Amino acid sequence: MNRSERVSTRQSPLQFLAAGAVATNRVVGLADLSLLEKWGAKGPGAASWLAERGVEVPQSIYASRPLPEGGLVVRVGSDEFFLEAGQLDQSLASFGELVPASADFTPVIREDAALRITGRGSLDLFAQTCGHPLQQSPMDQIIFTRVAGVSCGILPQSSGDELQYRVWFDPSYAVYLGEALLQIASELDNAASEPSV
Amino acid sequence: MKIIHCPVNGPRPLQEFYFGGQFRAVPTSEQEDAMTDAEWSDYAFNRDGSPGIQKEWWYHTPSGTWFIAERDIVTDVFVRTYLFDQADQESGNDG
Amino acid sequence: MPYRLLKFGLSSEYSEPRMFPVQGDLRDAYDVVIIGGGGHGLAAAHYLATEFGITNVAVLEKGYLGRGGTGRNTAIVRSNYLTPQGASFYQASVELFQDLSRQLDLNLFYSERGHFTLAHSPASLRTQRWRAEVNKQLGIDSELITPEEVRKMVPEIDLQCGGHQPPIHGALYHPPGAIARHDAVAWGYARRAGEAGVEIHQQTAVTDIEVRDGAVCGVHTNKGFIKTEKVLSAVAGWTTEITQMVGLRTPLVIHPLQAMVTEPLKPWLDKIVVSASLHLYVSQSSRGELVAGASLDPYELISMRSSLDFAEGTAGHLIDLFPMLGDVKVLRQWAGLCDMTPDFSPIMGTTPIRGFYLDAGWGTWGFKATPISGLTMAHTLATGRDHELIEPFNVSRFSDFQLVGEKGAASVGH
Amino acid sequence: MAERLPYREGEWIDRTQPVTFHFEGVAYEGFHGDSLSSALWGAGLRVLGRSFKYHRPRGLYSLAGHDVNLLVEDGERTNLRGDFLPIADGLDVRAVNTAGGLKRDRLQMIDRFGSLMPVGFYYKAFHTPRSLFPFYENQMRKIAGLGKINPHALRRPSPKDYAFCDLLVTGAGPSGLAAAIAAAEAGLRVVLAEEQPQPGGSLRTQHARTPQAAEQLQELIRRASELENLELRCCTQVAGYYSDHWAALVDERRLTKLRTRAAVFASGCIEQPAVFQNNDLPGVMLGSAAQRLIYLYRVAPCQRAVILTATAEGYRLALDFAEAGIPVVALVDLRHDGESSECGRLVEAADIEIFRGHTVLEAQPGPSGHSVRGVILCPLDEDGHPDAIGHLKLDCDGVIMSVGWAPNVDVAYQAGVRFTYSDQVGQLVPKECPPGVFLAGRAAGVFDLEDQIASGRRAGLQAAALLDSYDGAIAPAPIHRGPPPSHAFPIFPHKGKKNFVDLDEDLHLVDFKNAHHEGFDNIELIKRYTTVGMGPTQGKLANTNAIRILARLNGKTIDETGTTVSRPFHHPVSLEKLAGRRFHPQRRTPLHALHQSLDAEMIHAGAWLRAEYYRDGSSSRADCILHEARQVRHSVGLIDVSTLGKLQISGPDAARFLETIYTGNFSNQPIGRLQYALGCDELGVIIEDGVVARVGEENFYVTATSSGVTAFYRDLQRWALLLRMRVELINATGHLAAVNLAGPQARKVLTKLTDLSLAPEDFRYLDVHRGCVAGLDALVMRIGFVGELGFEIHVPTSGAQHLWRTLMEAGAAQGIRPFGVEAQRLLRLEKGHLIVGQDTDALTHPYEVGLDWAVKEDKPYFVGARSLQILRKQPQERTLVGLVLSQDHGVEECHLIVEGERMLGRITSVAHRTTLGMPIALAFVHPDRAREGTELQICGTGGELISARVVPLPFYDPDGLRQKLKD
Repeated sequence: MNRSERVSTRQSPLQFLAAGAVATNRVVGLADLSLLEKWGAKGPGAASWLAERGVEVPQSIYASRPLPEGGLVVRVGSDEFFLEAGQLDQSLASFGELVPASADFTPVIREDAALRITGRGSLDLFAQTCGHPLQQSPMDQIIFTRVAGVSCGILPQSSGDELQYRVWFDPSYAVYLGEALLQIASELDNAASEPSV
Repeated sequence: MKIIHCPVNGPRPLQEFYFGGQFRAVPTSEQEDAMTDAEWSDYAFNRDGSPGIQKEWWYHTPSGTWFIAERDIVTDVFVRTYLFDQADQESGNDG
Repeated sequence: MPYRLLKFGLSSEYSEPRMFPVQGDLRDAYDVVIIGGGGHGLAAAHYLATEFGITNVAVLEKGYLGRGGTGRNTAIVRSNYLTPQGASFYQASVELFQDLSRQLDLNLFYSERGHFTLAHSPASLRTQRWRAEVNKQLGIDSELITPEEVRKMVPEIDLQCGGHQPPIHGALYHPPGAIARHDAVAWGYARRAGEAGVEIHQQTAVTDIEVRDGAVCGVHTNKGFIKTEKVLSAVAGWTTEITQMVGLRTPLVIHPLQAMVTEPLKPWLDKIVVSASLHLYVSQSSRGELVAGASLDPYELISMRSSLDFAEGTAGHLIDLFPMLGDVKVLRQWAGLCDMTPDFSPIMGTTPIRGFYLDAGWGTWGFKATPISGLTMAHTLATGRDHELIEPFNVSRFSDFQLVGEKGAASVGH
Repeated sequence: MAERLPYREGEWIDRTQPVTFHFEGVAYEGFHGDSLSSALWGAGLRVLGRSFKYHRPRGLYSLAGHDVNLLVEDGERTNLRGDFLPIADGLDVRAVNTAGGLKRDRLQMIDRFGSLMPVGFYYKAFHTPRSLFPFYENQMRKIAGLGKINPHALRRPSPKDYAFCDLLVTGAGPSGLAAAIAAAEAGLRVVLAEEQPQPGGSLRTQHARTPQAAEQLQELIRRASELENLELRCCTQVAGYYSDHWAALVDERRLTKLRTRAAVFASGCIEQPAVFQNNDLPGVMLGSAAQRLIYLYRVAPCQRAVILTATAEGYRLALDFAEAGIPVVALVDLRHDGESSECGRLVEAADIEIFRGHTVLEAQPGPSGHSVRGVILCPLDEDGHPDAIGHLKLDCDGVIMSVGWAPNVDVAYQAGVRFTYSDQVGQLVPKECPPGVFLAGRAAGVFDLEDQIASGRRAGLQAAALLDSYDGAIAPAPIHRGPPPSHAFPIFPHKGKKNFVDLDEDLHLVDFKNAHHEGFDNIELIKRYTTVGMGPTQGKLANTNAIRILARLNGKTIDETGTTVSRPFHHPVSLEKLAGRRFHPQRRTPLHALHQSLDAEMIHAGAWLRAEYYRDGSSSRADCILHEARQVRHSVGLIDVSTLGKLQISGPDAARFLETIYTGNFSNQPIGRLQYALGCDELGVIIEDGVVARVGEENFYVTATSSGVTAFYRDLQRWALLLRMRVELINATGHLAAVNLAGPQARKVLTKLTDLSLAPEDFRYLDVHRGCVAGLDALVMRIGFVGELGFEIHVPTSGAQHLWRTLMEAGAAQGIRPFGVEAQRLLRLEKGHLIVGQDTDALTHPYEVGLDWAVKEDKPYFVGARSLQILRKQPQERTLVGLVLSQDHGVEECHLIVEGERMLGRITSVAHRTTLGMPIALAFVHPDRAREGTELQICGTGGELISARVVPLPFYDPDGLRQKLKD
């Protein structure tokens, strides 16, 4: 099976979001990035092996760096890395295929549901769902916390003047969490469109 | 709502944590074999639940981090928290 | 109209006698010292005096009568336990409770409401059936009922839980389930014990227990030393402090248990509703307040602080079951302490230390055992041998690997 | 509408916006900005509510929510407080707790029987004979409670949120504003919470008359509004204060969980009533309530006032009345030497008659007790006791009490502040404040406006200094000078027994004497016996006087007497605000939508939703399940097992690690082979089972129970640490999907889709292979949980739907059908496989369920080993056996096996209709009764005795030929 066929058989757990994301674009935007390929490596040898593959390895825990061909790598544990492609057509398959049997780390299948949250209402959305103060968090450092009761990794990023939050979580919670966030996002949107008193 | 300082993730609200009970050194297989039934049942069942500072396990769920806390179980003050291995280095015991 | 009320109206002077005597100084020695002036300790004192003729007894209470679990529980009485040992014990307690107002000549507002344990899953329904079957075998009135039968008796319940929770699959129904005025139970026993000659010393804290050659010989208090060869520890949430004094190791760990009440409402709920899956129990008091509680706090703590998490969670679960309660307001929240055992059964009776008797491990089920624990511990203190009803609960069951299998039923068991 | 007082700067009502609303069915008018209380009082109404117990008529009292005289309901909501309820067009409310309306409440007759109901009377009556108690109880329940719930009220989900700041200031009066401004100017992020609709506090009431007050207020508000890092939240109560500086803020819409780093309580004082006969009549009110009426709502509190006081504030109050043009008939001062300050002279100059060394002994009721028509004054002796002679009657329609205060510090108490009684101030003042908690203003015992502002500024700067935002000078704390602003004992006995201490609970002075007499001589005991402070206001107007009374009865000081413990909430908080949105995370497999499109009945299984069975036309549930099971036995079926726990365990110590956590041996397990694995806890109790696949020398793939895996994985992580094993653990449960293709035709279906050879010799029973299935990277395991040839296929979640569809298409020729959890449970039962948690309980160990073979005792160590050694020596009390039932109905799981009254065992799993054509069960029985062929009796549905026979396990295919099927 070739590359394009493989993509076509994959399905995002957040598929249902697509329509809603547009509707709430004004205050909070929710974009589904689940179909970007992901890959992980865990174990003492992971960092050096990634470095040999030309990956700029984040030195401190929870730091992130761009991948050479787009996408990013996040150090999600002392010896654990999470990689995500930057484009739908970017493949990380080569990483997995190259791991030798003798490697002293384990390749990890990552199928996280992934969101990008944008807009001036992002922090209001988190205020209703997360007990950790994200507004005080540094950029490009992943935060493991809970959003609406689900364990998530959240990466605050700035693109230009805009703040955005990348959120990854177990795909089995995708429908629940996606719907909960969408509901709040639309309420924030409605509240913003009401004439102020 | 308690704030607990995870040694890896920093201060977080209680909801992100799971309480893992009192810390107890696990007997090695040799020690275990040498224990009488009474000594084993004492280890298996009995706890030191008396007032004071208790060494205990906590788990930060979103990141999957186990760590040790020393907490006053009367005032609920966390005296300190550290990773299991760090405790080992600091106190030099065999865990 | 009861004669008593007319008497109040007709007499110009307030003629009610003192309920508790003014206590003088501690004496040098007592036959029995009971630590803890809660329901259990006072009941044991009462039965020691009245059933066994032992009146040279001091009850030492570090605060005021009923300060601990007695005044903090949600006052539910029932006997629908899972194990034959547990069910028989609590059934004996229920039977004592039913006649206790008369015995103590104090209206305890013992009110049989009917007790529902809702099951939200097939697994929970199985457990409830297990309890029902064991109960029936022991002659205890319990049965498994369908969601429709639940709705008939508590029409306000939303069987679907608004889609927030798994729907109700059925319930264990226990008609004799009752509520009572908890403080009054302690007062009633205190009054009777006092009348029989027992001394009750409030604001008297035990600071140490003297043990020589494996036997108790006295108790140190903030008011001096007393000699005694028999000490009963009936302090529930404070047990680990006492057992430490005598060097007795137990599995007990202490967790807070919280509860809350709403503003008074006109009576609408005359049943006791417990949901095993939602960790919720609720009833309406005679004042009209809804009294609600949840499961234990998730970590060990010997402090009666309140937490907002508890109020939030319990509020949510109340609305899951009773969607029309959204606007009802919570007046007050509070907490008590629970001394938990690994098999969710008490630790009672003799201990390896001669003369040291334990009445502990009351977890979340202490109030309902008040009369029977008092009676059986009095028997045990008087005879030096465990009463047969409490034999399974002796502390030796842990070293013997002979646990009581109550845990299966008690995910929330108030 | 009665006339309002003329316009005055700072009033809260908007006279351009009249509002019409209904109370007790009658239309009234008020203004936008009015609360229900002020609007009704302004409309001339005097009886606003009925008391809890005696149904006495009650009027406006505190106008601050410190009493519950005006509690209303609108059919939807109940127990709404009139003091806090803004009026609006269309508002239509009734008083709670009346029988037949407020005016002609039929229960008011209870008031006349008050003497039959001394404190605690209910403990002493109604319980004998026992048979009559239910009747009495029923009668009592009928009259208990306040508002009625509406059984049809709808949910109004409330958006709860979190917020974070450096400093929370409670109360936006002069000291709170000053604190917030000082802290914000030093750079702190400040939240300033104010319960009232507008900031100002005492600047709008006690200080309102002076022109400087208005200027001060404008200035403070201007400065506060210029600070971007100062957020003022009005109509917001700080409802509770919890560990680690979390505060519960509640406004009209929501609960905010605010994490702060420091707190200033500038929460002011609660004015306390005097205790005299009929001190609850409509027309008797607190001075601060009168000031709120005058300055905020421009309503005259009454037409002719008698002011009862013991402080300078009462004199200033008289001047407030004078300025508003309301005659003050008399100013009654409890002190013999009266007021020597400026305001004393001003009152004299205003020609107001002053009775020094007097008290109001009694307020005299107008018709039906609906109003005040006068007072009886009485001189006090040197000790403050009323004299028997010299009584004096005065006509008035209002009795205004200004005898003192109690600090409004219940929430500060929750924050850890402890108090001591100060004779200087006549109230509790802070003794110890925990780090980061400060008190300011009247709450801290300073009453002079300049002092209030200075103490606020000081608290704000202290907070800033603590948080390293300020290192400048901090002025010393101002202290109260002059006579105390509170009288020490404004409490007067009366034989009429309507001198109320607790208005919520209708408790009067003698109730306390009687309770004390009976031995309830401790503050906590007297609270529980009398119920003082247990009403809806939690004793805001009662606790202070109750403590004073008890202290006198015991001959002790206030500090020795102590206080009751303050608990959340400050004002009651609705369940929906506490509940918020209620997040209930739910997990779905990636095949969820497909199950739905196949008309599956979905059930909750722990956090997951699973397909229980697939509906099939009009077939019954039982038929559908049996049909699915037969399909698996005879042809091929497909089940979604994505909920299985899926763990990757790898590293040099992986095998050794598995041998530690499971009871089996894994070191010698060949690569490419599977093994059943059983896990116990340290007590030897079975907690987990699953399948271990060795996929490499140092790599294992482990499946675990759906409901147990989260906790099990967490335990494994800890064991790996404790045992210092070089092992990597990965919980891939959600990242991988799994299906089980089972049935004699399974091989035929799968062969078409994979590059793996499925030939029996290449892919043996209990083999595991990695390969390509339907174009996906897959791990394929040959296992037989249901007792047939079966392949469990694990693929990345994103490919699950594609896999399922492809398998279903490929199996069409074999008549493939999906099967659900129920069919799987039936099939495994036939095969005699137990389910951990159903066929085991919280004490079950392996030897009780025939899993001895899975316990490798020759290993050096595994979790639970030592306990199992002990358990093995004990006589066994039960064993799991298979039963064939004599009938196909009437037996349910957990029915008991009995012999007369003896309980011999319990059914753990049962199936009435099976593919075997006979009803079967698994059961625990006493080992004596476990022999094959033993006849047992089950106490079935309705108590029917049903017989059953012990048979060997498994019921189906004992030699396992089916799952090892070769063609």
